[in-house]
Amino acid sequence: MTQENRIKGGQIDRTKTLRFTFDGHPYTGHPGDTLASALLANGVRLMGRSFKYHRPRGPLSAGSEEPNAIVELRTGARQEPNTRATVAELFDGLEANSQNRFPSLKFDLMGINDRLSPFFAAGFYYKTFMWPAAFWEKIYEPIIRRAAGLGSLTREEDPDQYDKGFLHCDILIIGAGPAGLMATLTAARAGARVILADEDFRMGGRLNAETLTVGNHSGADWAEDTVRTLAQMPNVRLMPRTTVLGAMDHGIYSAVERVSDHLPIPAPGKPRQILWRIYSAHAILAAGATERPIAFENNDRPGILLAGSLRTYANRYAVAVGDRVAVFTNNDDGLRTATDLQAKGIDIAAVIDTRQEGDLLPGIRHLKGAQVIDTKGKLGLKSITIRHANGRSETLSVNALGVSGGWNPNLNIASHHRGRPVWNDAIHAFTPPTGGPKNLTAAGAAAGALSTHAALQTGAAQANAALEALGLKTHTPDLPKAEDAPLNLTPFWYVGEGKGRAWIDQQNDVTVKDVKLAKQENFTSVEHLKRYTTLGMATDQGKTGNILGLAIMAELTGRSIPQTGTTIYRPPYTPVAMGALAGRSRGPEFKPTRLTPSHKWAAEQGAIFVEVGMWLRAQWFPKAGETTWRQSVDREVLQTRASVGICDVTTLGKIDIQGCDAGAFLDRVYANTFSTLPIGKVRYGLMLREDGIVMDDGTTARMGENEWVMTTTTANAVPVFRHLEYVRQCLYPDMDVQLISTTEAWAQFSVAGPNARKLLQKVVDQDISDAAFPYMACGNITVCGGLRARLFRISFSGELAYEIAVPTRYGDALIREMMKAGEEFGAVAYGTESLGVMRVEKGHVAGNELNGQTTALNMGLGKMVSKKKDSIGMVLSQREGLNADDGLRLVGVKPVDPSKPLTAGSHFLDIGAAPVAANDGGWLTSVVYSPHLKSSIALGYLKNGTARIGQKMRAVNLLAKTEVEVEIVSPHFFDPEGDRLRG
Amino acid sequence: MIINHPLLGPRDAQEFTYLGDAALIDRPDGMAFPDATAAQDAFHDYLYLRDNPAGEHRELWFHEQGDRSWLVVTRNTVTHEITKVEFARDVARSRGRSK
Amino acid sequence: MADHRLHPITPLGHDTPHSVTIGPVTITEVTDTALASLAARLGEGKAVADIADTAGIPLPGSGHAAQGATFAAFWLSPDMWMVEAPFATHEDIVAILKPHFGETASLTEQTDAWARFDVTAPDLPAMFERLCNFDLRAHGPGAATRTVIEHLGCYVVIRAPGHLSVLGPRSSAASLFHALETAARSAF
Amino acid sequence: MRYSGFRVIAEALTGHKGWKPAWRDPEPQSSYDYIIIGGGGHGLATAYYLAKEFKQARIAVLEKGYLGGGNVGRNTTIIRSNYLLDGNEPFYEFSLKLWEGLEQDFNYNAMVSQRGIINLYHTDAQRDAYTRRGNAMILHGADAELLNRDQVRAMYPFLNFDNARFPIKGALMQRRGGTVRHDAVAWGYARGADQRGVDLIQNCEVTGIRTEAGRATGVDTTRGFIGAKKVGVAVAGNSSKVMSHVNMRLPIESHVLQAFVSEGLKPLIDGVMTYGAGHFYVSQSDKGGLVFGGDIDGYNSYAQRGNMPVVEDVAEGGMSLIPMIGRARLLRSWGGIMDMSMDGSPIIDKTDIDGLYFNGGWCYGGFKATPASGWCFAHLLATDQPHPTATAYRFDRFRKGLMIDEKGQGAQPNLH
Repeated sequence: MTQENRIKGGQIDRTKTLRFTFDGHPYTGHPGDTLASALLANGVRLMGRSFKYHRPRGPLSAGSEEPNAIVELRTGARQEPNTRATVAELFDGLEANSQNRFPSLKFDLMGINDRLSPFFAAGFYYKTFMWPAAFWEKIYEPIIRRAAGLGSLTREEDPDQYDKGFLHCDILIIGAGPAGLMATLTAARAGARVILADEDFRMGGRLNAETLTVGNHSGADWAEDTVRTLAQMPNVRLMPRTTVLGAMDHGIYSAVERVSDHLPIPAPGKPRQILWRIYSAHAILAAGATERPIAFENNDRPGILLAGSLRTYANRYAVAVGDRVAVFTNNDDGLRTATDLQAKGIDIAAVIDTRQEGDLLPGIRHLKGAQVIDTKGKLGLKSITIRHANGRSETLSVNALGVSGGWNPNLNIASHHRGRPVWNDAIHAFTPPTGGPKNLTAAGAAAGALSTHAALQTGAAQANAALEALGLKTHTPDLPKAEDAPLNLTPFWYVGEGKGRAWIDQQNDVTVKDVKLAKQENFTSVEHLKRYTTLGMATDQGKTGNILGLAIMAELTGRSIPQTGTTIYRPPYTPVAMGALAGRSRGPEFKPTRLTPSHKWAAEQGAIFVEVGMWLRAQWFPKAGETTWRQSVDREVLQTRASVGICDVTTLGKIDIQGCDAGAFLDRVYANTFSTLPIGKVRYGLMLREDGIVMDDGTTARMGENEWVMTTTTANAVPVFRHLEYVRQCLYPDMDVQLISTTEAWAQFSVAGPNARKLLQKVVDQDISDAAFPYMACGNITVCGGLRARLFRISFSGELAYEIAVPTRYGDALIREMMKAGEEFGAVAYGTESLGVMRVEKGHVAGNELNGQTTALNMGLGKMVSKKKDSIGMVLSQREGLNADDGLRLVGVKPVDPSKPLTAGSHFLDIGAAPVAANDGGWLTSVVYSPHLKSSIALGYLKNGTARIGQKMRAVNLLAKTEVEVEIVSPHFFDPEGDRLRG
Repeated sequence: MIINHPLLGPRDAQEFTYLGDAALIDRPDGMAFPDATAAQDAFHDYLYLRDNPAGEHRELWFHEQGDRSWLVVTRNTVTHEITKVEFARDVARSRGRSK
Repeated sequence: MADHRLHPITPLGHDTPHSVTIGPVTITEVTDTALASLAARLGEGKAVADIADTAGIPLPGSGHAAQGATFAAFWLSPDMWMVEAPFATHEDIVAILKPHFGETASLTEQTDAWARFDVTAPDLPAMFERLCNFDLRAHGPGAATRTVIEHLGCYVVIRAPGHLSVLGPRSSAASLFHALETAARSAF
Repeated sequence: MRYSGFRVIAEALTGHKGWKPAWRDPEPQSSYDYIIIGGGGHGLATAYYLAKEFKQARIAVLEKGYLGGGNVGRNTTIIRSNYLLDGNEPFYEFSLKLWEGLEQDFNYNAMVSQRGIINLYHTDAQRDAYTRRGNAMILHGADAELLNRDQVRAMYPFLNFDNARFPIKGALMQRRGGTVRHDAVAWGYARGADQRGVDLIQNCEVTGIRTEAGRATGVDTTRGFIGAKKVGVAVAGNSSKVMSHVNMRLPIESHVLQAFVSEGLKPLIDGVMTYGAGHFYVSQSDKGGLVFGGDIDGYNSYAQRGNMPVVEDVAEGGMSLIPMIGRARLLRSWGGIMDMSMDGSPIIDKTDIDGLYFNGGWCYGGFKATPASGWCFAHLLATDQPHPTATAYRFDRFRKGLMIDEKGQGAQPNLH
């Protein structure tokens, strides 16, 4: 086939031929075609099957409202289900396939559903499939699930890239038809920053689809000239292929720009689509209107289109959908289809006009007061049966029918803030609500101004109003002359005659009968109607069908349409690719990666890294010959405790706190007292939330009279900083305190073990003997011949330990220097696993214990909460429920048989107690293997735990069906007196 | 949403972190009560109970990805319209808070 | 500075600053600037302004950066600035500034808290509109703001037409650099 | 009328002329024994169980809009009982058991589908927490399994296992978890209640609650005063508004939660999954749409619509977990108002006013609770005693320090 239905004219580039396939068959088209227009040009009307009954369907429209012609575009990982053929821009090599059919589009076995349709009325599934109960998941539902769905994803990663971005303008104009172009021209000439976005690849809107003139030009030429003029203006950004998705708060609009969908694949480095957030002071909705159909029996055959879409195909795409065409209309706009097509040399069989009044079209068989009552043609329209005003019926042989029930303004975005659309009796359609998004106005057909003149006029007027609000100079441009004909619509929603089905929502197969059934069962609220029948729930979001359903329900219940209900819209305006919404944040780039100062060095050592929040930290450092992680970790722990180990602890939050009131401030934010801490000393601090639960812990060092350095846990660095600012600004605004994070500024290493001092003394320029730098000392020092550094004598491992910090850029060099200095002691680097082992051996709490549910008392730190001063959380930590004698207490746990491994998350049960909640004693929070104790050991929260030390219980993991007999011990497994860290 | 920062002008709300009702500024003094029950009663009401109005709401936002100011934003919870933005520090002072 | 024996690495982990050119865009790691935050103590705003003036430290208003003979600065928050100075001569920047301000201000070293990338291109807005919500078309040299780039809190300082600095958290330098490269390829 | 397969066939053959209204539209009577304010899932379930299980009569449900138009009409339809804490788990397990027999009980196919839920974990700490939780679930009589990475991969091979910022290490699974057709829940309860004589009164907004001598006597409505011996409030996001009629401040804030559905797709995802490294959870409806959501927008709101940051955050999570999802299209979004409580757990309790009872604070977990919430609220209304599985859901738990804080976020509702 070679474009047998291609006619003269149109806005396609006939100098180039594009090849494409549909269901494997090769076809050709031209630049400027959509997939649908090219298929129609090739005589292909059948493009899809409906959702429920698998009815054969062709395109209903030529735009984004399309319910029927949806295909799988492209193949392989780029396969894109449910793509509207009516807006898919043709490119060379395009491959498309029909979907939701088996084995083929023309012969679909699931078409059996259509024969069984009496059994599948609206909501039938709520009334059956209930017996026996177990059959739902096993039998009924799997069948339904397999049959449902539309297109398919390939299960391969989307290979394309997506971008996001932010645009700013004075005025955003949505839609580049006559109203949008006129508005843009007006605003741009006044000097405003304007963005003009249009979902189409060719700007001009209906001007491209009509034969109407603007000024002395054809509408399409005027649009092209105007676009060319605008493109020259630096204050205008033209964004074709850009759909404004939604109106967010305060003038923010979301939009998606399809950068590469018209190309076989995106150019290297270029995104497929970009999600824009557009920040605008004003917006003008000029999104046009969507034609609506009339429901009648078998109104869903391929070849039956909206009347305006027949014009679009003929005028813009140079395609005759059929060579013998009828038009069914209740308004004057539908008549244009007949005159336009006839002018193109297409045979007009008849215009079936439901109205009695009005003039007859010259030279065309124009039937007044007539209706289409049935059609024939299984895979494509062959004939229509009409009922004349005098009651006579007649069958006309036609292969295309245009239907016009009027035009609905595309007000969707204007109702995104839940404003109710307003019924307009002049055009018998809803128009934008009065309470729409602030500073959004509507112009042109979107505002209900349906003529070209009215579009131009309201476009200019709304632009001027926006300019005035912006304080910019306005001028009323000379409006080019254009038609200003009224619609002359007499409402007519559906043909009552006939026993067959008249389709409202063509994708979801909702019929007039379904609406009647919903009425019969009292699902009369418009929301109940939609939910019960699935009206408007398909991929076209009910753009053509919703109003029909509403109107029919209104008629059935004897109410007006606005009384029956209105439909408000939610974003997105048309469905939007998930990839665009995700942008660049996916795969390894899902979140930024934070690397420690020693990362490069650790990677050279072959370290295994682990995600800790956004950080990557060395988890352990395998050595040659070590085959399990335990071997590495045991070695790191044993060697640290035997000699010395080094660990990068930069990830802990560091907050610089200065000011005359810093000490008093710390007394407020910590449960214990800090203001008495001498200069040059560090103290462990416990920070509570106001509800008395522990928020964070860490050490804070007093570096000077008014200079303090707080450390936080890695996880809480950001929330603690926010909390400190809250306390400083909102609670104690007159405290002289200044805060800034220095987490990233310093590379900080823990040096732990009996030889820590010896090692460090080789790099530190000052004397750090126990006398000069005792336990819990801190100070500014220099290292390696004069580099400024900080030293803290603190220990998480329970060993003689220091934390040393240098400016981050020197962290890499420092760890190399320290490892070299430590060679004589056999110094090891250790990772987070060993850190965890040593802290559990020492009984220090960490993330698993600081889980936001536990108190200082739970942790055995109840005495730290000073009641002599006010501090955040002090009062509410005293509530009875948090102070029960038999409440949870931190304990240590050892297996009675040291060879038995423990599992974190196991629960405590008494020996012999049944595994039921009433016997639940608590749980194991952290489990490590202690090479020192040669046993799995754990920390846990146990009810009345302190009193149970020495007793035996079971640690039960019901998930793995294991249990271990354990002894409850002190959480301080290792060096409970703390001799080593003071050594 | 856009919050019109007193110094920086309009900024996307995404730069901010939300806390809640600005009444959290009115924290009781934990040492000012005759007994623990009275203190806990007062702190319970302060921390847990909310007006939660459908309408104008004064609330705390932290310009976390900005200048680190805590702001009191007066915003309508039905329309999201923002009618006033103040530095929380100024509000706290005006409500008698000091050190 | 002291003649210590530790060799620095750049935020991207190189011995010398890294640079890449993508079409019209050049992205360069900048490590030769020392940074310190300067926060006026409560009620000392006037004193700090006077001292800064004498010391040649410009203290711009909100949303701005300013360049002096030796020192430059950009605004961080009320009564708080980031002071910039040449690293070679001001590595220990706090020690240099502290004598000027005494107890009127809190000073904190920030040099290595940030990875700085300078970006030059004739049409920076076309690239940065894909990165952050900062309207470069409406701002010129001397504008400075904090903004979010790929989930990272960054400062953007416009140095000159077609030249700006992005300061992001040093630990995330590689992620930030990747984002800049990707945006440059995407935009041009 | 009773629904059955035979009935569907019989009606199909006779032109569907015999179907009766699913419920009546009665005029309100002057007084009732029980008034339930709120015709959402919880209110309708309460009325249904009050009539059916507690044999009470003279019951009305007052709904300001249409039945089932609140959060039961817009949610991501997940049912599960995978809770950690003692105060919650027995209640949610009770609810899951009620789901399991619900359709036969109220003669309506709500498509209760137990296709399993997995909560993915990505760190050792998450694994430890899920081990603790899974054990707690089993101790309470629920089912739980801990899956390793390979087991997850066998179920969902297309997740991002090889190129992820936060690699999947395993999952906590509850096989009895799943989804339910949400509207059908409201309609099934409504129809069941109506058949038992409950007056379901739509378009009837409560404008005041009358009290005399510390006792509730009825409600003022847009359709006049209606007397009542007992008034139960089950209005979710509007809790503070309704309770402000009696000047009661609640430990609740109203927040907007957005949810999303994609275009219909052939089956991909059999069960429900939640991402452990981002805010994203997803299931696939029987119609083929991917139903997904994430975090709440995070600020007080009654606007029933959200903003872009959360939309993008959810999409980023989805794309990171399921890399093919980029080519699926988001079709619809909606925003519901959540009654976010101060510890993330609900309240089913008496109030200081005799005869006034409160049910709320469901956060965004109210859908799965619908049957048990209705049953337990009916129990409280009928007997003045809390149901044994809901004894912890008291107002005074905050005063006493007995919070039920699953997420450990404290008194900040937007973090729960």
